[in-house]
Amino acid sequence: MKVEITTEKITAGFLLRLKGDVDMNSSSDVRTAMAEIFKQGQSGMKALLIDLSQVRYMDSSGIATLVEGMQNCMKTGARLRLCELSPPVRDVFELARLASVFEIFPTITDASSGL
Amino acid sequence: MKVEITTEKITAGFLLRLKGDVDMNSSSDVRTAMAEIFKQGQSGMKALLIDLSQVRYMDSSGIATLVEGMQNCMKTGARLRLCELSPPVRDVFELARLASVFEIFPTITDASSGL
Amino acid sequence: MTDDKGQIKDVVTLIVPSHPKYLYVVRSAIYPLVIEAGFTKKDARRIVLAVDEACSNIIKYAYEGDYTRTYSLDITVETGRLAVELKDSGKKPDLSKISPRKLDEVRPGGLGTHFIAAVFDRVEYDTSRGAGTVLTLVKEKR
Amino acid sequence: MTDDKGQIKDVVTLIVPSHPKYLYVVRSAIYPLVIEAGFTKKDARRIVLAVDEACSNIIKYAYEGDYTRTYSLDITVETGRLAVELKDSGKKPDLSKISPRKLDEVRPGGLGTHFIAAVFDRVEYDTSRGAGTVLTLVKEKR
Ligand SMILES: Nc1ncnc2c1ncn2[C@@H]1O[C@H](COP(=O)(O)OP(=O)(O)O)[C@@H](O)[C@H]1O
Ligand SMILES: Nc1ncnc2c1ncn2[C@@H]1O[C@H](COP(=O)(O)OP(=O)(O)O)[C@@H](O)[C@H]1O
Repeated sequence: MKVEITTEKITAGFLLRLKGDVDMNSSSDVRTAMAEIFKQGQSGMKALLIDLSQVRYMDSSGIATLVEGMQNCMKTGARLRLCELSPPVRDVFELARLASVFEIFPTITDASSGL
Repeated sequence: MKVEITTEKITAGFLLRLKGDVDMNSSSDVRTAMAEIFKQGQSGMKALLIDLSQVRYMDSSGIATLVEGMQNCMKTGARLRLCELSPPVRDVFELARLASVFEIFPTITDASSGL
Repeated sequence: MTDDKGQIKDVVTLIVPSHPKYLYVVRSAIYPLVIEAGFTKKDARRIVLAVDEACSNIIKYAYEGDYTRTYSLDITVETGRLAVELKDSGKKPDLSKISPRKLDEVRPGGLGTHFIAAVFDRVEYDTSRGAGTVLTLVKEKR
Repeated sequence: MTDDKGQIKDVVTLIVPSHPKYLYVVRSAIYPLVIEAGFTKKDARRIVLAVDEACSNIIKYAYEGDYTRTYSLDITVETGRLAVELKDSGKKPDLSKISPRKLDEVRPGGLGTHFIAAVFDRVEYDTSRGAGTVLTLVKEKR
């Protein structure tokens, strides 16, 4: 079970869409995709949006990858915004008590505004 | 994994809806539901429609149960009509080369007409 | 693990009680392994069906409906090849009875062995190893 | 199988290679067993997560990233109770390090053991039995 990753250039920066299972086997692919974005984005990037609606499973390695992404965003002054958390993702966030740490939006449109 | 079964009285006779996996563990439940219908239906029943759209899995015990149902229908002069075969059901039918043995309809509406 | 050609060759073992409710667990575990071996979803569905039929037959015939026994599956995953070894400790089959039935006769029964034979390239019942039977099923991707 | 109270008590065993790609197979096999034990879907998702984290830790720490080993899971299903015994033959853990981290610190890492402790009622690492570790996880339905 691999995760499918698509990267899209948007006005505010980048939109990363994840589909499938983000676990120890696949989170390195997410990390690689984010590294590519930070390289392309450089200092001009206002935000990195991550669409989590199609994520069927996420474990601690997936969360670790998102935390790293947030730390990298902070360094460059960009925002990391998570959108449309699927029920399993909401579940791990709840269990990790990390919901307040991330900026979470119900839709991509919501996450794109006010940047 | 149990199969969910609902029985509905319709003008032509009965509509049986199956949901889930029809395997060695659950096909006896389908057999019981059909026996109940034959008891209620008696000689007045024109047809037994079976909605297979929500069946995620079916094995030879499921097929055997449908064949038995057809044989019971024949005895009472009723028709057995299968509707909306899900891809996995279509698959076993193909493998069993039984598609021509059953009356198969794309929709319940189609199966209800001409009785 | 890698074989001498440097390809993956991994074995997953599953030991399950002979109650039919665990057939669903077998199916759930096998499906991703078949996909991992590189088969299409449609092939995977058929392979899962055939393995399920082999397990059902162990419960029905080798264990004669005794739901308190166990049987095992060794699933070997290679690129483009899947092998399943099913081991039971029950009644050995009468091999002359296991030939798949002709499909022109419409009756319930006899379909399980037909599915197994139609799906797998190699189907081999070994009744020589002490108690029970080892059924080897092999499918190559074409 | 039934225990002395006449309730079901079935054991399913799974032996898998230590490559992370088989975590998905473990999750696929465990989920229906948790449902069979009577847990809700939400509970089942969390139990699957915690077992997955325990497997990931075996790969990362007991086997130090060696993907060519194997580990096993014995999953005992009873009505309202699930027990999982994970056995590896790798490096034994430093038990003082496995206490789950405090959650007020935002950093990647340390979450796995937190999930395991938050989900299961009993978490017990036994390093006394020869090579490797036996981790016992038990969850009762409330
Ligand atoms: N594992 C087995 N052990 C013993 N006998 C078996 C086994 N598998 C199949 N058989 C024999 O082969 C016959 C055909 O099996 P199958 O095609 O699955 O159809 P069915 O179970 O509907 O009869 C069975 O009736 C049984 O006599
Ligand atoms: N099975 C294990 N064997 C050895 N050490 C382990 C095992 N599981 C956990 N540990 C130790 O516990 C620590 C915390 O693990 P965990 O909470 O999963 O977070 P992380 O893996 O992100 O560090 C690990 O860094 C490791 O030192």
